Amino acid sequence: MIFKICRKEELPKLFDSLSANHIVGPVRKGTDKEGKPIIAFDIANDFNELELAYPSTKFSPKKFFLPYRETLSSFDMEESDWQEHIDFNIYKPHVFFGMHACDINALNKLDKVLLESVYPSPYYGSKRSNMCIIGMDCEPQPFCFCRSMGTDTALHGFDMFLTALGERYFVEILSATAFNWLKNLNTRDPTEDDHIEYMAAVAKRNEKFTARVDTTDLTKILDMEFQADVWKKWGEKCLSCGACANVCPTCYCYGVEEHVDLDLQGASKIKHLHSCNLIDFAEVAGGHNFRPQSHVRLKYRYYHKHRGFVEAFEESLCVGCGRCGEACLADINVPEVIASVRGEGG
Amino acid sequence: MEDLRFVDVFGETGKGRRKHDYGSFVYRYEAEITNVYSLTDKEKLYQIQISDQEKRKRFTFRPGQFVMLELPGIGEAPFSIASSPSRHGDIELCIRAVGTLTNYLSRVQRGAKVGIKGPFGTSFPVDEMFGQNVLLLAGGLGIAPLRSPTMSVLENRSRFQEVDIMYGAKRPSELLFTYLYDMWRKFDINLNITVEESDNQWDGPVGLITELLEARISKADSSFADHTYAIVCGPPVMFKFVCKMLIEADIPMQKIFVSLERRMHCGRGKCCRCNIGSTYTCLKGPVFDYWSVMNLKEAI
Amino acid sequence: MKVTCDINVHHLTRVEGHGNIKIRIKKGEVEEAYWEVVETPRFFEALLVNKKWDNAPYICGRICGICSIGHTLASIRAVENGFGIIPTEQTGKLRLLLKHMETLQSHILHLYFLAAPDFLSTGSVLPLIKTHPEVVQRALRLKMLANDVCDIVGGRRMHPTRTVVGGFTMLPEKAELIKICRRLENSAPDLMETAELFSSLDIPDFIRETEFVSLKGVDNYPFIGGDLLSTDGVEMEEQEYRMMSNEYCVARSTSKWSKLSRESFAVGALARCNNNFEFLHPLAKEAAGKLGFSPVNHNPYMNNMAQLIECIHVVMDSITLIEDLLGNGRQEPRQAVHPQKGVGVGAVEVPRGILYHSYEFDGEGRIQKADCVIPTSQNNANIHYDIKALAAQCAEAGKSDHEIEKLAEMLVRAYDPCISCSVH
Amino acid sequence: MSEDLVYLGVPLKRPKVAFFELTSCEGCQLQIVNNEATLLDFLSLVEVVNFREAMSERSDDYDIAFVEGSVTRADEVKRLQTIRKNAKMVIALGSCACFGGVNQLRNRFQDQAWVKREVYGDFPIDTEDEVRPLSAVVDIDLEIYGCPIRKEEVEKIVTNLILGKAIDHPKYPVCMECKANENICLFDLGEPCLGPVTRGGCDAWCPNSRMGCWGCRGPAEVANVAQIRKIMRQYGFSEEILLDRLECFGGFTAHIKEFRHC
Ligand SMILES: Cc1cc2nc3c(=O)[nH]c(=O)nc-3n(C[C@H](O)[C@H](O)[C@H](O)COP(=O)(O)OP(=O)(O)OC[C@H]3O[C@@H](n4cnc5c(N)ncnc54)[C@H](O)[C@@H]3O)c2cc1C
Ligand code: SF4
Ligand code: SF4
Ligand code: SF4
Repeated sequence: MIFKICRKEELPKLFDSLSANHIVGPVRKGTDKEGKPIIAFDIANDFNELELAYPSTKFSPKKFFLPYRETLSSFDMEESDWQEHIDFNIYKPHVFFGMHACDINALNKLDKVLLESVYPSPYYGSKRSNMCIIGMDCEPQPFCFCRSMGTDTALHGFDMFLTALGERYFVEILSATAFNWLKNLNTRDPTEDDHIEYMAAVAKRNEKFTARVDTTDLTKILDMEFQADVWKKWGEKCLSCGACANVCPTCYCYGVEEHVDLDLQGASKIKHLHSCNLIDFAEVAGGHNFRPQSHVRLKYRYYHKHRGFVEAFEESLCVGCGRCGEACLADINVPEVIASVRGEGG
Repeated sequence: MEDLRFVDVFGETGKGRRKHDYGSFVYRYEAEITNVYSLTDKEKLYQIQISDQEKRKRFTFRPGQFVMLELPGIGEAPFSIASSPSRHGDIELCIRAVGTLTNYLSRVQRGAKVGIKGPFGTSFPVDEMFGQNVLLLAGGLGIAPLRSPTMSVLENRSRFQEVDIMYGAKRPSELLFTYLYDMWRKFDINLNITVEESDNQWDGPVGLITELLEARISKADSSFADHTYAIVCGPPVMFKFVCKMLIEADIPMQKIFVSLERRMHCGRGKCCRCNIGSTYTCLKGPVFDYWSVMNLKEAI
Repeated sequence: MKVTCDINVHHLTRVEGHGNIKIRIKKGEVEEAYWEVVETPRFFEALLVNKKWDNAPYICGRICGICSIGHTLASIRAVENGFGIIPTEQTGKLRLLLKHMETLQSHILHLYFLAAPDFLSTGSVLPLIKTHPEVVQRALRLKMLANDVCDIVGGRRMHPTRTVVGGFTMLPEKAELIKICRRLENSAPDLMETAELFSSLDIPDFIRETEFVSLKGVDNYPFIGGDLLSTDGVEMEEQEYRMMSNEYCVARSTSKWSKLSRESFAVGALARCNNNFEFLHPLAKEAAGKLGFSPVNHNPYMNNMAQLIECIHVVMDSITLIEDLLGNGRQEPRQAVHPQKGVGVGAVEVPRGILYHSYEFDGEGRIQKADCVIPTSQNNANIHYDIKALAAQCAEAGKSDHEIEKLAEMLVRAYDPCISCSVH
Repeated sequence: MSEDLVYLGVPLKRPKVAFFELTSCEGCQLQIVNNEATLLDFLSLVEVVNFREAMSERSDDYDIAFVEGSVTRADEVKRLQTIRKNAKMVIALGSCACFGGVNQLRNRFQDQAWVKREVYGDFPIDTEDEVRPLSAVVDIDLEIYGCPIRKEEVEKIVTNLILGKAIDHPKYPVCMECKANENICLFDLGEPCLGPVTRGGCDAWCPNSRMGCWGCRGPAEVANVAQIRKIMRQYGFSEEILLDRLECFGGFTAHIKEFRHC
């Protein structure tokens, strides 16, 4: 890894030099009832639209690599014959400005299932290989428990990562692409003092984490507590609305819908992200539902993230961004659910 | 269908990083329905041929694996391959008309084009069973996934010890592949069939498949269990009781194989819909040994 | 030979809602001629009782599928007047734009889909798809334009979602406004061809003098709020609407009737054009000339022409409105609402004429009493007396059964009655 | 106008369809005409034989009857029964037909005589004491929810009917689609919303415009009304606000009864 130091004023220059691509970053979408800005990832046309010091976004950036709805194929129908057309729906590279460590780690986890497994997904893969990431350090929010999940720092999966040190950035460079960008910027090598300051900044940030999840032996505990009554308590609250899955940076499950055009001359196959909390998630032909009760579906979500994925990939499918808990109107959040399953608290 | 590759809109700068070779979709095919046979009111047997000759030759599968079959605009769903693995890209699917796709399929004419993806999933380890007794147990439509391993066993009949097929259906009119029974029997096989409700044509046993199994086990000698494999396909209730009996008869769990059914949208471990606990039925299944099933939450 | 006929039109087609026409002529004498409204009432005025103010626009929009925007705006205006809220300029302009597009949408629907088949002697627009595809395409283009603007400004073309007491929940994007402005400008040829088409049609020759009621223009062709005016010289303030409409119940009608200086009066495009001709956009006035319209016109069939003139006016005015909106920068979309005790009235010119909503609130903004006076109910008496006069004229002229029936149907359709609305 | 339809080599029947309206605003029918971009394709897919609002021809020979509106008078009961007899399939179009719609708001008054007096004074008016959905009078084959209905949904349903595909309404609540549109949640904006308990399929039409959902499509397959009640309270909205919304279109009548009891 190569480290550099650059002044904060350099960033707009970087933005401009990359602006032939789509630049995606935190932009303001509105204000909430307390007057606080609501930030979301979207295409930014100007550096000044970016709110780089954003606390957190309600939604993960996943619409850019796992769109909520995506046409997988379209068909031209001719009598009993047909032609299939496939489009991966990416026409321009995307540069992500200001992604936090949790979202970068989420991408790394998604890669494991969607790229590094037996059947890689070309739809995801084509977006992923046309993406550059400029990461940015963050301020832990009261609901963030990424530190418990080991995702509070990003070790790979980005091109460049910026940590603010007063008026300058400590820059980590991980790809040749990002190294090339430096040509457009004024940078210098870090000094020993910079290193010390960087470590101090990191230490200070670490102190700010308040939410925690105890993951010790979690896979076993989840297995043991499979029939536990606490699930029912959470199930009673659950609205089965799928909000948690939609805001989650790592939820990727989906359903497919086949659609025939009104003129019967064309058809398309559309994928839409689903959620395991929705009632029909595990329904099969003939109407049998393997998970008809809310609490069983809710449990399944935790089970998949914190047990099944660990079994398969030796890490959890949760990055501790806390978005699901924030989005849940019924106040179901990971730290409390896990604590209750462990028999602690609530 | 063309082999698909990723677009790389990044140009040179993007290369060199994250350079996976995802390859092409070698598992998608255009195919043609070459023949359709009506088996009963609800089930039909479809012969499907992969259109491209080269690809057809290269299409191989193992007994128990499934394909995703698609009618554009109508639906796509998983079906076990019901034909012998020695027949490569000429496959047969036995399909019951239960919903949108399967009903429309039953109206489609011979010669129609369909999309096939696969083969996917795990298989019954027929080679492992050489030199052993084999119990093939099917309930209802379970005979469809069972047909492929059955064909494999028959084609290599001399390499197995005793082979039993036990098959149960609700009514005689719902029995599938009746035209094959005489042929199967020629291979020195104990074929026993039972129905739950008889009609005036039926002269075989009436009852549940468990009764056939009980009879079989009761006349087996003491070393039988140690040298026996079992393959079980059928509805969840059947699994429960049949597997219980097999275990009680001391057949080792890792020698009992079942094929499970779940909702699937991709067949490739992406849509999550088929997960049992957190295991993908499409990747780690649909064929599981009983030991694995026992370790899955909510499997049966 | 003297005419004898018995015409009984049950559930008149190509109008909104259920109404019947009955004409019986014996040996040249009109024995019976009436307009009957058999629509089932929904009792909206009662539904609102005890509901909080914010329910009113949401529920009242559902009075009518065609003019849901008009009802929503009238309801909002009544609430705002009750609470002393004065909409910002931006809100006013956006509301007018929305209103205009509903007017365009509704008039085009009426002209092409409901009225034109009569002139072209078909039962519906369906055969025209094959015989006059360019006409149908043009109608669809204009309607789509109007509807698309409604989506962008009001959130939805029917039962709008962005219109609330105090303003809007959100504003249209600037880029969207620019786009629709272009589309409006480009719609001129379609409008001119529409005028061309309708000027070639034979408008039945029938005159019955009546009183016309509408909002009173001050320096604009009026659509939202203001004073009330009649051709017989009555002028009143918005909150005195009851004295303008004087609703009463009659047999054979679930819709109420109205009267002012005479036995009946008319509202709608014709009334507006008659009362406020001078405020029309120059291009609309020019079209009026071509269509043979000049105020005051007493031929009810000419309502179709008045609608067409208004189509041109609203498109031209919308372009100006959007230019203003784009030029003025964006203000907060919505202001706070503080309920108070009192009465609020909202008068709005909807496609079929002047519409009033009025609510009486308690201190918490809960509705104690509600009243809605619908254009079609104000027109009902006029339709009825027109039918009587038409029957007499036809009897005298010795027209055939078939002709009389067609003329009577066309007469009712000319009013573009919204019957379910009038019964509400 | 009866050319045959073919899809994947399978010949399909072009259905004769009829549109009828009972007590309603006729908006749902109008929504179908409101779909200018695809109207002509729609009209070539079906044969419209009855549509009073748009055409003069009428026929009693139809396969599918779309019926809008709720039942409020004896003559409507008869009309509906006749339609049921003539049609192979009766589809309730819109929330009035499915649940009673806004019309059923008057069912909340004990005294129906008062309701009549409030509007018509002493003038006699013929109406039933209760506003009813179609299903309370005849068997209904399919319900299309919404006030108004979404034209895209009707088009999809009609296409699927012709193809013999199963008609599956979304079972999940509006929130699912709202989140997929990345809307700001109305609760964050300080507004109430019934999205968490209302059946999806509208693509979060109202929340997309920052208007909280009023539940026009009725309850989702799992409608945790007890929880939304707690949520509303927690966000500072009165029971009245919740009730206003729940009772607006009639979809939640059963739930309201339930929680009035506790
Ligand atoms: C591994 C496996 C092998 C199978 N083999 C056979 C077979 O050999 N013969 C046979 O007749 N059936 C088989 N099935 C069941 C078959 O997949 C369903 O009957 C089929 O999906 C019904 O589709 P449909 O569109 O007609 O039904 P509908 O109920 O109208 O639609 C169901 C939709 O759900 C989805 N779906 C995916 N997987 C399933 C599932 N397992 N059950 C229900 N819905 C599903 C599909 O998108 C499908 O279109 C198998 C299932 C699995 C999982
Ligand atoms: S499960 Fe919740 S906390 Fe974990 S990654 Fe998803 S949204 Fe974030
Ligand atoms: S706005 Fe309404 S529908 Fe959307 S997420 Fe919030 S509660 Fe759900
Ligand atoms: S958001 Fe709610 S009220 Fe609006 S259309 Fe959807 S279901 Fe109806």
